[in-house]
Amino acid sequence: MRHEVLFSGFGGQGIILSAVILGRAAAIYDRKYAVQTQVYGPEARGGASMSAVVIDDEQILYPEVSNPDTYVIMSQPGYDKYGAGARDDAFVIYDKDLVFSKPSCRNLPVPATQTAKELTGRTIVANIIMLGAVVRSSGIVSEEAIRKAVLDSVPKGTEDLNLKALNAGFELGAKDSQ
Amino acid sequence: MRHEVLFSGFGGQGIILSAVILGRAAAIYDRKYAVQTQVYGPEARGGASMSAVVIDDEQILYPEVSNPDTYVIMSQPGYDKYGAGARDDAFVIYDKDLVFSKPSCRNLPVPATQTAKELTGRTIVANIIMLGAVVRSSGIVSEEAIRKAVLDSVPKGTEDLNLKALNAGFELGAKDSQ
Amino acid sequence: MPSVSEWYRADRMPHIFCTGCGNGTVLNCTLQAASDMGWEIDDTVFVSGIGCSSRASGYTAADSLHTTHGRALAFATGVKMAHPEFNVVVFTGDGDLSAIGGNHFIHACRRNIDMTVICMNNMIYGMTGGQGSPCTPRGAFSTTTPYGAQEPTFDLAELAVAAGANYVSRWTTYHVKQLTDSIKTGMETPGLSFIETMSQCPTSYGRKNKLRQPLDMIEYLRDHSILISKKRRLEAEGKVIPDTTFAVGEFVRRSRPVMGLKR
Amino acid sequence: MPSVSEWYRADRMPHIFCTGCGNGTVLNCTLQAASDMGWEIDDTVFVSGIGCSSRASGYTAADSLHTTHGRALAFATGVKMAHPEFNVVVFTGDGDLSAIGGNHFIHACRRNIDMTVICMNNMIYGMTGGQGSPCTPRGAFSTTTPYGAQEPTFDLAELAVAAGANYVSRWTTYHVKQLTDSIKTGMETPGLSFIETMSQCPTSYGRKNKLRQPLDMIEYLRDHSILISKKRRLEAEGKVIPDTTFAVGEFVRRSRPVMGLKR
Amino acid sequence: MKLIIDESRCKGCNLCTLVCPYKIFREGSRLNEKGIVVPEFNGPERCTNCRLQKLYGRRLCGMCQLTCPDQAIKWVEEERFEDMKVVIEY
Amino acid sequence: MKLIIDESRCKGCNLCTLVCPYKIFREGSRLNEKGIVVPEFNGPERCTNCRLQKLYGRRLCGMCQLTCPDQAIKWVEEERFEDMKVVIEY
Amino acid sequence: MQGNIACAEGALAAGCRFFGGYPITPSTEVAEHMAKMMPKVGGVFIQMEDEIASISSIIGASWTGVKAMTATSGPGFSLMMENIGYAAITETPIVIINVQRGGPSTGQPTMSAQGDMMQCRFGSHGDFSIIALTPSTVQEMYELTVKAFNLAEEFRCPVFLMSDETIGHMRERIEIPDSVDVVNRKELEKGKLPYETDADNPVPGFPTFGHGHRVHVTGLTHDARGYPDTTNHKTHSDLVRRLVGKVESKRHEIADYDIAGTDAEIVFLTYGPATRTVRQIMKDSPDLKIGHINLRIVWPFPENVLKEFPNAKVFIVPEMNMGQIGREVARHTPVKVVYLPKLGGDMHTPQDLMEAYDREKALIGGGN
Amino acid sequence: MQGNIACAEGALAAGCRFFGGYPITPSTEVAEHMAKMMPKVGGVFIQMEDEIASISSIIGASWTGVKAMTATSGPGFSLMMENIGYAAITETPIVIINVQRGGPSTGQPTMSAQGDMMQCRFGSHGDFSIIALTPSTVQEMYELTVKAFNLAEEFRCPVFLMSDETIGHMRERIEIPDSVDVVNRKELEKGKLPYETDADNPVPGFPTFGHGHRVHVTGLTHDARGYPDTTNHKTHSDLVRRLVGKVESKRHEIADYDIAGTDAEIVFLTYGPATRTVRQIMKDSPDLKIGHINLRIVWPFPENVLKEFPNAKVFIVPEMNMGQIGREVARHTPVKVVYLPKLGGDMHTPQDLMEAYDREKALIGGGN
Ligand SMILES: Cc1ncc(C[n+]2csc(CCOP(=O)(O)OP(=O)(O)O)c2C)c(N)n1
Ligand SMILES: Cc1ncc(C[n+]2csc(CCOP(=O)(O)OP(=O)(O)O)c2C)c(N)n1
Ligand code: SF4
Ligand code: SF4
Ligand code: SF4
Ligand code: SF4
Repeated sequence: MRHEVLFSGFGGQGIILSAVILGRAAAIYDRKYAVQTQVYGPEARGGASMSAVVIDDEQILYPEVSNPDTYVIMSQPGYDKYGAGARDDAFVIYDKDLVFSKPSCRNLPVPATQTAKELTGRTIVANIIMLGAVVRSSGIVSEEAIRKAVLDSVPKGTEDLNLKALNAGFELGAKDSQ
Repeated sequence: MRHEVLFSGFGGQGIILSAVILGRAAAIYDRKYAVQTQVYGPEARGGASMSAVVIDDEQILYPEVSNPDTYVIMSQPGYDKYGAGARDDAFVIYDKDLVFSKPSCRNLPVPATQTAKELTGRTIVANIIMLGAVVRSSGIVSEEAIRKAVLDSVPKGTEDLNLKALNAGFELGAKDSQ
Repeated sequence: MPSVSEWYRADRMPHIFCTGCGNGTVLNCTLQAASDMGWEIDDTVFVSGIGCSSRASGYTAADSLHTTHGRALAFATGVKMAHPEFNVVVFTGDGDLSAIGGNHFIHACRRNIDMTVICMNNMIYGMTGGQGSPCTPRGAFSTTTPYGAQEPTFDLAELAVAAGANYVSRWTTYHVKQLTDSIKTGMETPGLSFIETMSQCPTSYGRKNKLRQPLDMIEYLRDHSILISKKRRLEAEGKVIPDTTFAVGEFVRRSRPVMGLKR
Repeated sequence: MPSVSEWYRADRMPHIFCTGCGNGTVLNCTLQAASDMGWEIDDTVFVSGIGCSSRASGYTAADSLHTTHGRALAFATGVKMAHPEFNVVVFTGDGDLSAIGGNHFIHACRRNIDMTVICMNNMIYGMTGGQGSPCTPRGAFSTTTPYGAQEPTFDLAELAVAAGANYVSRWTTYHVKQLTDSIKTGMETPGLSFIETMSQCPTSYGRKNKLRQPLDMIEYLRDHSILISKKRRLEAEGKVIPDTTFAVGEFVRRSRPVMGLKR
Repeated sequence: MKLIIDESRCKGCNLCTLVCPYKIFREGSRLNEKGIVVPEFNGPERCTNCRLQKLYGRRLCGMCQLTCPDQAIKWVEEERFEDMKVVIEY
Repeated sequence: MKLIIDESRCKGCNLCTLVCPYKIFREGSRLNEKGIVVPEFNGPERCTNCRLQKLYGRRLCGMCQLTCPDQAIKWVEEERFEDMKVVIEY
Repeated sequence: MQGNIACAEGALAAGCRFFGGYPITPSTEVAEHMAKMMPKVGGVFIQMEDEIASISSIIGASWTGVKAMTATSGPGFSLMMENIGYAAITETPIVIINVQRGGPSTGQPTMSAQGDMMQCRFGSHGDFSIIALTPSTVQEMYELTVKAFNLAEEFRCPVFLMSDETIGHMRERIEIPDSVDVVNRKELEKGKLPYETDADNPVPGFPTFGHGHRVHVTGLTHDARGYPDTTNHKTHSDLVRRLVGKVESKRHEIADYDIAGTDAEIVFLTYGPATRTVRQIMKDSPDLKIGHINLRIVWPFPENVLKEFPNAKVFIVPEMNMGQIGREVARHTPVKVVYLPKLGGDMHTPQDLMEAYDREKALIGGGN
Repeated sequence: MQGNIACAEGALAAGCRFFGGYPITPSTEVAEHMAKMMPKVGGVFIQMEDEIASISSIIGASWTGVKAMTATSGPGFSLMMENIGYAAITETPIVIINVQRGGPSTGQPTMSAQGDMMQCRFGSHGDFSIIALTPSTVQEMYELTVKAFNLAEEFRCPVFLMSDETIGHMRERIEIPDSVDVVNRKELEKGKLPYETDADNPVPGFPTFGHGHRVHVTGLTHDARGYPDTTNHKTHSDLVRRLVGKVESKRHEIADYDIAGTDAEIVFLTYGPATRTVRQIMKDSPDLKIGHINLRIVWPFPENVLKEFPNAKVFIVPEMNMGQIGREVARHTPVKVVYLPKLGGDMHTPQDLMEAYDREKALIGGGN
């Protein structure tokens, strides 16, 4: 079955890294097929950033997301551009500190940036919190796989910080989505 | 009637300038059509240099010389490459200090370099001597035209020197060609 | 005489520079100097190459030419030689100016064309995500110097002096007042004025070199700069100056022959 | 150890240089120095760009790379970095090196790559028939400066110093012994050695500047050179040195960090 | 005159907290709509520029404005009634 | 040893006439096959290098050879019988 | 007058007042003549440090409202490729003279060739379009240079005079008219956005620097205001289609050619020197049925011209390259295309063409 | 693994031991990975001052016998044009990676495109030929990079991996084989001249520097000894014909493609990303009669592949450019060619292709 997950937010929030980690979890640790793609502005920050992962049991031909079933949104412009058009049976998970619209489909607001700030004093791990939340609430990859993929992908010395964030995300994801 | 005149010698002898002057004499002062072309090595000196003028009463379409009727040759390699293949009714005029072969067609050996050295202490005007000689002995352009064209083309301050050389050339050209 | 705020292109703000990027500061100082000069906006042309720093031209209200990578000075030469009445200011980065653009840099200095060149030297390629530049300090990390930079670095100000520019100075984004004054002096000096600003790129340089916070980076710049007069004195005294420091101040102010002067 | 005559590529002689062209002299001095160094021909690579001077590489018996205009140093960087065991010598002209090739020049100096760069500075573009170069003296005539050159000129040796080369000297084709010794010192010095030779182009430079005879030109070079030690002394004394003279001698010999050293 | 930080431009770099000689900026704590923590004022009345600019008819300091990379710091005219609060500290 | 000018290479620049400290080259007068006037020797026996090179086992001067841009100047072994002619002048 | 000098004179007549160049055989005489003339007409001649700087300088100059050009040959042309694209996307009117010599690389610096014909169309990255003119006489060196400037102004794109060593160094008499038709810079109307266009007017007015337009010019994909807009698919697609379309859609109006012998079965298509040779054989053998297309503008390629030869059984395309414009002919016609490459520096001789003619004649069969 | 990383890994597996480059989006990851890996395998990574220097350095390195490559994108690619010709005429094996982005000029730096396909073939002055490979998967980024090195050694010419942002930045799982087939430098036999060739062996052996060949390498037209011979027509003509012929005459052996649905009337010809889309619609609509040609090597163009589709009524060529390889198709077939440009950064969607299919189907008429 083909899953299409779309991440969107500001440049600098780690939107691309999130997708990379999810793709890695699926491809390497869950042994599925996964293709990760992205769109980003030339500017490192400030601009809108979008990345996506397609996960499938079969080989993936057309690699772009055309109709995502899962959205991870971390900015209002990102929501307006992508999340707002989500199909009815999609699942939208968003940072409630940064997205103020309310999706009509199934959704889960997560206080990721706030939690990151509280947890670590820095907002930089908000994306990992979102990842934890989306994995727990969608089951798109196994939690073991995402944990390993996070550990693979983050800079040396920040493993603990990121695992803490991931676990916080798992917990936030556990809360029933609306 | 189409005339094809081919000049050849070492780079640095003024082979191209000779053709330019002849062409200018024909086109500007004799009001004929003339096209001047050339082949030269990348090196300023030492290499072989070839230039040509086509003179015609009608507009000149194909501009290259294909079968020259007049040759002005100032080096042995130039002779070997071009002069040696002259057609039987061609006229070959050559610097006898620098060309040691004997053409079989009508020809005129001219001690141009030697004369230049004697006349001016420098060999640099040898080409103008050759020009004088070829004009006098072939009548391809008028002597008035060539005189004006020489004056047009040489650096300021060297006019007298060059006219002297041209006149010397006229005299050498007067001698019967063989 | 336009006020300084008129020199900004309001409909393009906010700009794309990252949080704490020094480019915005250099832009401020430059426009302040232009305003202090009493220049007219319509007599002024900003030219730049490609890079984060080179985006600065687009945030000025004047006519501006955002060119190709490294070529700003060659384009600016065309602008200024064709129309010497313009005030021409060039924004460039260390990569744009000294890597791909090095040749135009030394030739513009040699020709001593009457314009003001402002280099935001953040010691890295910011726009492309943090590769080493000819100005990356030895030992510093970047995505193309994963084991610490090994190549010797340029001293851009010294190069400009040797190449022939009439006015050469270096400051940092911490020294906003001195920088503004220096840019103004450059604008006043006939011939090519080269003002190098050591500037922070927290995103690309800071991240790789434990200076992730803008504050850390600007403090680094402040703490590693040494007045050129002091440096020369110490050198004359035979003292060793750590090679992580860089001289700031005026390197040269002179009046060699100039091209492109206003008629 | 090959004798000096073995260093010439016999089957290509005579070369294409004009009567009295200084390039042949510089070639002699270089090959003499290589021979004095005791180098092996097969361990040596000559690299050059495009121009009369750049043809010199083809008259050496060693492997040689006659590249594109201005790029010799970039190619040489590849050769030397890929295979540091080679002795790499670069022949270049003032146009090749300092006009189109200026960027590779300053970067090779900055990197301080262990090679010997010999510039035959004839103050003109010889190969293309005598256009002005960045080294054409102000006021001198050429086909592109029909009213006398107006642009300020480069001091290539000073530029090499500012860019970072470990060894920099300048001589003329009149100073064949000093030149040979200097090239040898350059070859011995680790890092980039830049030896600038003021050289005569009677055909293109001489013809336009009343120095048509090779003898006139070489005498001009002799008479306009001044030892750098003397020049510095005079300068220190506040004496004015006519700007038609140029300093000869050793500009710098130092031991900054080097790239591409033999392993 | 009064100093303001334009929240729509500030990116939260905190450089202003470093450069102000009167230390009138301090790190903020509140996340704004863009997820940015904008600095807060800490005794802004100490700023000579705010208070004396009009009096002297020229800019007295302006380090924060010149430094702010995001053109977020500006002086605006004050409401009349604030005139009373002038306090200068050194 | 004996100095020769290789006529097939000499282009007649006359630089050798300038650089030789013993002035053993002088401008020639004869035009050769290529239209070039090759310099002539003028008391070549004065050249220390010709005479003493073998004795000292090394090059003594060689300015002309190093300067000749056309690699036209060379030392060759002399015929035996010329041994007698050694004359050194200063 | 020499071809290269005629070119420089044409430029001056067209109003060129800025020349930025770098010497290279066989185009150098253009620069040298400009160096001599520019001070006399109050223009600027500057010898830049290389060809990249040369084209940069003329683009910069053009934005000040001045007509500007450069001249080069193969190696220098290759170096200009990046900024040719910049001129295209910023829609800067510039003229580039390429006096072609033998390539690839340094190749044959002093010999003639036409090896850069595809390069002038496709040598820079990305899609856009350009105009390329091809003189076959010294007179045309003059006239087509004037025309190049006019087209540059009209279409706001890089315009190339793709000449060659043969014509560039050829000397023949030319007639210089007392005055020439000149198209001048069309200034942007006040109130319009710098890159505001519509279907009927795909070429925007020019916001000259210093005239108060306060324009931002960028090589990034930009919107009608000229502001970067680099991730919007439509902005980019619209821009590129317009850059290509403004030239390509007008290709039959831009077209400049002569045709002869439209009822022939054997048709020569030429540009540059070979045009002269075809005319020579047509003159020498007036009885032969020879069709001839002489293109004075090769890009955009005016493919409709091929339809003027309804009986054509073969198009013979003599080029001083391995067959570059011949490819374009082949793309547009089902008729057989014979490539007639000539390499090494010589132009096609009458014999070359007659042999090709005879060969094709024999294949076609039938009477004359 | 990311496409660009797969490319770098492929290069290392093929034996690349010298990388000279300059950063540019979206190819930078290739350089960054090389910076990390080269020290580990005893190779050299050097970041040069620009792209001209980058390609210069790898040509220099190649002459020392080392396999060398560079990686770039549009603007940097344009700057390499002059020295691509130099590599061609000196017959230097080098590999150039171009991860294409939206042009012209700085254009869309972060968006995908295929706008440099004609440029890689014709972007340098003069005539010569090259080989260009086009991956459509991350796996192929690896495999075709290996192949690029092998072809460079075999044909001694510049070989291009013409990828794009889509594939370069795409991440998918790949299988890295334990070992790959590698072609090594074929040293010149002692006693042979450096450029001595004959009809059967148009590619001379390589006279590696330092191996005693004492070769003179020049970008001038040269004879079999490698010595400049720049005014001899035959030397030049023979050299250029050999440079072109050694690749073009082998084009059907070099060819690397897949075909499907050879009996179809509607045939898609693709390379790069669109290959995936065609496969997607073929998978989604197995009942439709769709022909498909996927080219892994576009240059030299293997025109015989078109003949594998005897029923073809139309070739649809979806490209992320204005139709570049489509031109080549049109040149070789009388069958209708439909250009399907997609600009702005997105690859063709299944809908794009289905619409084109339906449109053509309707025009052709008849049942399925
Ligand atoms: C010809 C070319 N090569 C490479 C690039 C990619 N590129 C864009 S910006 C840049 C570096 C900019 O560095 P710098 O000038 O220091 O500016 P910063 O972004 O650090 O302000 C590079 C390499 C390009 N646009 N064009
Ligand atoms: C890219 C490029 N531009 C221009 C040229 C033409 N060109 C060949 S040599 C030369 C100048 C050489 O001058 P210099 O290096 O001073 O050498 P010289 O001939 O004076 O020894 C030029 C401009 C070229 N070959 N390639
Ligand atoms: S990447 Fe660096 S230079 Fe670029 S905008 Fe960000 S902080 Fe500034
Ligand atoms: S043109 Fe000048 S530099 Fe070139 S060979 Fe002749 S004298 Fe030497
Ligand atoms: S300096 Fe400017 S952008 Fe930075 S925190 Fe202060 S007000 Fe905000
Ligand atoms: S220096 Fe050499 S080339 Fe010149 S005249 Fe003397 S022998 Fe002949």
